Amino acid sequence: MTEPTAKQIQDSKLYQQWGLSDSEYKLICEKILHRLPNYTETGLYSVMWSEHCSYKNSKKVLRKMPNKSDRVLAGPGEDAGILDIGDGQAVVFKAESHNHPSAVEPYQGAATGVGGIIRDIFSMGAQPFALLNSLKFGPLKDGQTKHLVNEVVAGIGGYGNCIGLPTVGGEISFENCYEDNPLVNAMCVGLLNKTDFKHGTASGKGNLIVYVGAKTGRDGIHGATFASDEFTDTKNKQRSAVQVGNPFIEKLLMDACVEIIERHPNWILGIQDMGAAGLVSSTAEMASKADSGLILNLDNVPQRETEMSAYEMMLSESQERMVLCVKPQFKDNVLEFFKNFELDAVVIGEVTEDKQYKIYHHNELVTDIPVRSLTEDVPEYDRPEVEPARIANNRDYHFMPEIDSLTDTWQKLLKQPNIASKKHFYQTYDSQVKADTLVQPGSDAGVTRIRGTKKAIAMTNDSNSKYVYLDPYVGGQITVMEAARNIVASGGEPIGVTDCLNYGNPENPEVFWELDKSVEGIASACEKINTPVISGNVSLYNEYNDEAIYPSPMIGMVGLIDDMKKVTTASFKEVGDLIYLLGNTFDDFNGSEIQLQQTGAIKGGLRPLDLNEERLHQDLVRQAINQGLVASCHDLSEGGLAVALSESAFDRELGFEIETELTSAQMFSETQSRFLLTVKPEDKTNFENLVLRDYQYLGQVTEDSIFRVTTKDEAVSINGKEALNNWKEAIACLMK
Amino acid sequence: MKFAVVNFPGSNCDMDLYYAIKDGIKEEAELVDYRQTSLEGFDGVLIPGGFSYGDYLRSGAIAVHAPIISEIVRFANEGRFVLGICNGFQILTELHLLPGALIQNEKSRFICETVTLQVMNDQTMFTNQYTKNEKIRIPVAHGEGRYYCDEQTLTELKANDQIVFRYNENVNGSVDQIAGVMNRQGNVLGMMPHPERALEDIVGSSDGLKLFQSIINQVRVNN
Amino acid sequence: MKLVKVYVTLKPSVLDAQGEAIKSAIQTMDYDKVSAVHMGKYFELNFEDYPDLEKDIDAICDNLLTNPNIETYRYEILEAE
Amino acid sequence: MKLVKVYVTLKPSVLDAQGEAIKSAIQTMDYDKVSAVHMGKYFELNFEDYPDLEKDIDAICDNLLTNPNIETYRYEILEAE
Ligand SMILES: Nc1ncnc2c1ncn2[C@@H]1O[C@H](COP(=O)(O)OP(=O)(O)O)[C@@H](O)[C@H]1O
Ligand SMILES: [Mg+2]
Repeated sequence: MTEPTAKQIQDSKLYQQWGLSDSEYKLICEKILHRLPNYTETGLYSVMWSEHCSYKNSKKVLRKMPNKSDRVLAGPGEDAGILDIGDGQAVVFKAESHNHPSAVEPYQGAATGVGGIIRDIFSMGAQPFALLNSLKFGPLKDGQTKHLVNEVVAGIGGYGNCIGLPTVGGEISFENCYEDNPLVNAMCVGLLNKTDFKHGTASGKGNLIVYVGAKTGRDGIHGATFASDEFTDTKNKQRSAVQVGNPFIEKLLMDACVEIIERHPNWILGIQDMGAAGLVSSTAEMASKADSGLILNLDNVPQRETEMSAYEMMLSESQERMVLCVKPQFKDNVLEFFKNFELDAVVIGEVTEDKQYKIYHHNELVTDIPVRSLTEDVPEYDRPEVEPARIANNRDYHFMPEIDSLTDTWQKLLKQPNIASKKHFYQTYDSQVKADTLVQPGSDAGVTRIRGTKKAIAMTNDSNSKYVYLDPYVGGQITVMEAARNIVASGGEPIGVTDCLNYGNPENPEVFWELDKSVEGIASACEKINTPVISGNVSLYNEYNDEAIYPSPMIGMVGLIDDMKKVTTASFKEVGDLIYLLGNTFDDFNGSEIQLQQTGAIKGGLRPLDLNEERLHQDLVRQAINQGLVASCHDLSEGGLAVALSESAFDRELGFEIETELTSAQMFSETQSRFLLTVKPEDKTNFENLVLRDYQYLGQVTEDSIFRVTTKDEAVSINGKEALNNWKEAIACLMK
Repeated sequence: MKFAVVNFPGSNCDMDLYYAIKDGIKEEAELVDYRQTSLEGFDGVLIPGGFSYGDYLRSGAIAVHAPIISEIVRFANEGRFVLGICNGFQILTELHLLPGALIQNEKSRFICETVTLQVMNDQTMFTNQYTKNEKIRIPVAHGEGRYYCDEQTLTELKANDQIVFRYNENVNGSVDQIAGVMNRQGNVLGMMPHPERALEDIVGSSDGLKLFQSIINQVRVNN
Repeated sequence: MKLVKVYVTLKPSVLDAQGEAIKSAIQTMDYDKVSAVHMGKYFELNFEDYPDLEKDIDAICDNLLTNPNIETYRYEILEAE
Repeated sequence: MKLVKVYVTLKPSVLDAQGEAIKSAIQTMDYDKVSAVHMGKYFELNFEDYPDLEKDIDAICDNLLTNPNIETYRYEILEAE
């Protein structure tokens, strides 16, 4: 194929197909280059200026989020954020979305999502130690969705299991809006000895650019612009964008990178993974951060396929590749080091002073553009926003469920896919490899110990897009607080946040309003509990034939447990333990699972979230756990008190006997800021003195698995075995 | 005592086993690279779990061509002890140091769960600290862990008391619920469950500890 | 009765991680005359014979036996013994 | 240059879990004329031609590509294009 000339690109407006607008193209020609960009150069701008790489639509909004605290060692801008956890150690974490690749090719899309986020962590010099994921699909009705779910779950497990990192938590939910645009978000957490921290920079004239890892093929070319493009029925055309992962190579690459940074920090000046927009994005960002120039010689790039053009090599998203900036005197050491891991490592270029990005291919200079024009000159957009009519119109609507039979409603709710146990899926993930997992999936947060210390790390992924859809601001706050409650209930102190912001087309003013308002909500909640947002990812254009998904921010939160003894789980421990509900319950049914169950849809506004009360309750739970007064703790979320009680009883097949002033309907209310706790009888006085207000004593844990419940309206005995069965088997049944 | 933990490309439970020896039973352990050709100076060999060579082709199939393998075979044939866990078990069957094969789980899915095992033989160098028929809780994590052997082999396994562990509930569809078998001489054991992940109550179970203590006990008796 | 043999291979541009791993294993076994290895899947299906058989086989291959994003297939229809 | 095609199948005595799973998936797709499904592996190897080729292929199949406890194989040798 002969490439079109610069003139032909201009005349045919080929750049538009690649995602550059007329005004952007004009900016490049007239203000930046003062000439027409050639084929390769146009390709570079089109990926680097895509939303996925440049955040041109979302930057303004993202700045609203707090990113500072005493613990922050690195925030947004690096491959991942870093938080100090004392003793010279730090945690490094980030989440990333792989929604579009997973829609096209579910197994590989999900697998390479996991692979990509792991590289973001070890490229900081950290040893990855845990994985999480957040998945959203359409309802489990038709074979196609089930296939999609199976393949995505298999891809997540296939990669994580093979590389040997435990998947310690996550979530899966089902709503109509994700039927054709599933969300696949993955998070990785790593541990860093602070001295090992490596920036992704390429500085110092004459220093070498070294390519390490898998060979380059034509995988995922234009994956980055593709991720920023709305989805249409023409999926088939985009099939060349499929990337295939090789977790075996990634394992070697991970071990090699962690070891070289730990043992030979002086050999390496900078390191970065090749993620979206592969070679161009990694090298341009490294050079741009150091305000250097760069020369690359593509003939040296290890290639899996023949006759690849410069454009293809620069944009390829072949997996399991890293870029290093290496001091010339250590070149041989570095190459030898990687060879010992049976990895390809070659010098592909060097750092220059002229701040130009120059690429040679077959001895021809195919690109010569200012480095910073790729990363810094991207126009930022201030998109118009309007509040969607559905929100204004429904603000005053209040749903009240009708409970004919508390028992039936209770049993039926446990079967609802969003509430039923997800074990059918997460048991295909190795959650224990490394033998450090203290709390596996199935409680609130996942917890991993840090070997050699008393410390442990609690981690969770949370989102509730139903609430964000009804009220983005309050929904954003709720998402953060739900995550925080999971951390707190597990015995941790929330210390930081990463996010995946999954939304529709930002050029739609309603979508942009949702993005903006929910980020404001997230920001206010994070400030309240001092959890800076230290990394994250934006995935826009999640639409299918012009229907946007629910605004779906996913919060990945990390908590510190200073002493493993404080690790707490949701399950009731002993017969006779006292059951308490912390927090008041109101008629909060809009957006709830009971509303969905009874009406098949969600509707209405949300009550503002009292951040002070939320914070107070979290603090009280932490104090109670710190003082050793808590036997079990579970946060209340979907399905309210009824579901929290059931889940806590299931693990050890216990029962409970409770009496409450709440109505039967309120057993399913989803009022925020609540926790379910059990306390040993001997700790009763101390516990009650500590929590003082806002608590209700409910009753006791019992031996037989019967749920005896007396509400304001009625007294019932619910068969706990049947409840367990409903909850445990529902998903497997649906997946048949 | 000094244990070799043999590390293949893609092994990922190597450190877990290393810590099991170092911290669990406070003995010496050393990682041995698959390119090494000598196991001189070691008292026993541990082959860890993971995905050697990505588990491509068949799990364990490519690892048996690594340089260290002939030394492992020599070790086994000399009657010294060899323990393969999960991928290590798969490697030992591919090597024919143990009978049978490990194939895809009956439900064709990976499964990670803490399961109940029954100790079928407490007279081995790997189980002398357990009692016969003792029920222990040990995690499994595998996609290709269904033990298969033909009927004649099964008859022999039973006759020689080579079945060391059985699953209480057949999680993967194994022949005769077999979770772990040893060779005729009793010095090579392979098992799919991970005792090295069950050494402390804080991670969910400490029932794996006795397996490592059994080895120590036996070697002390021998010396 | 028909015996249908289906051969599934990765598209040429797709990374064949297994094939690569097997190739280097063969080379460490000292067979140095191997220049390429590709791994695919092989299926044998028994069918009652009926007029639309080929159409159905195509559908089964497209929707179940292969992943059209990364694989291609071919098949042959034989008399089953 | 030779192209060697190797077909590996499970021995009949070994339960083919994947084949069974595929069979029931095909049946839920309403193709009811399928009576059996078996899944195996398929390899394509490129070799330089040399006299002992067959001996080496046998060895590679026996020692690497198959596990004789559970699998059998057959192969054909073609001219590579
Ligand atoms: N996809 C998944 N991967 C791993 N763990 C999961 C997944 N989905 C759910 N879980 C686990 O199941 C438990 C309950 O999940 P969920 O109902 O979402 O909790 P919550 O509502 O408290 O956030 C948690 O421990 C969670 O980590
Ligand atoms: Mg929770």
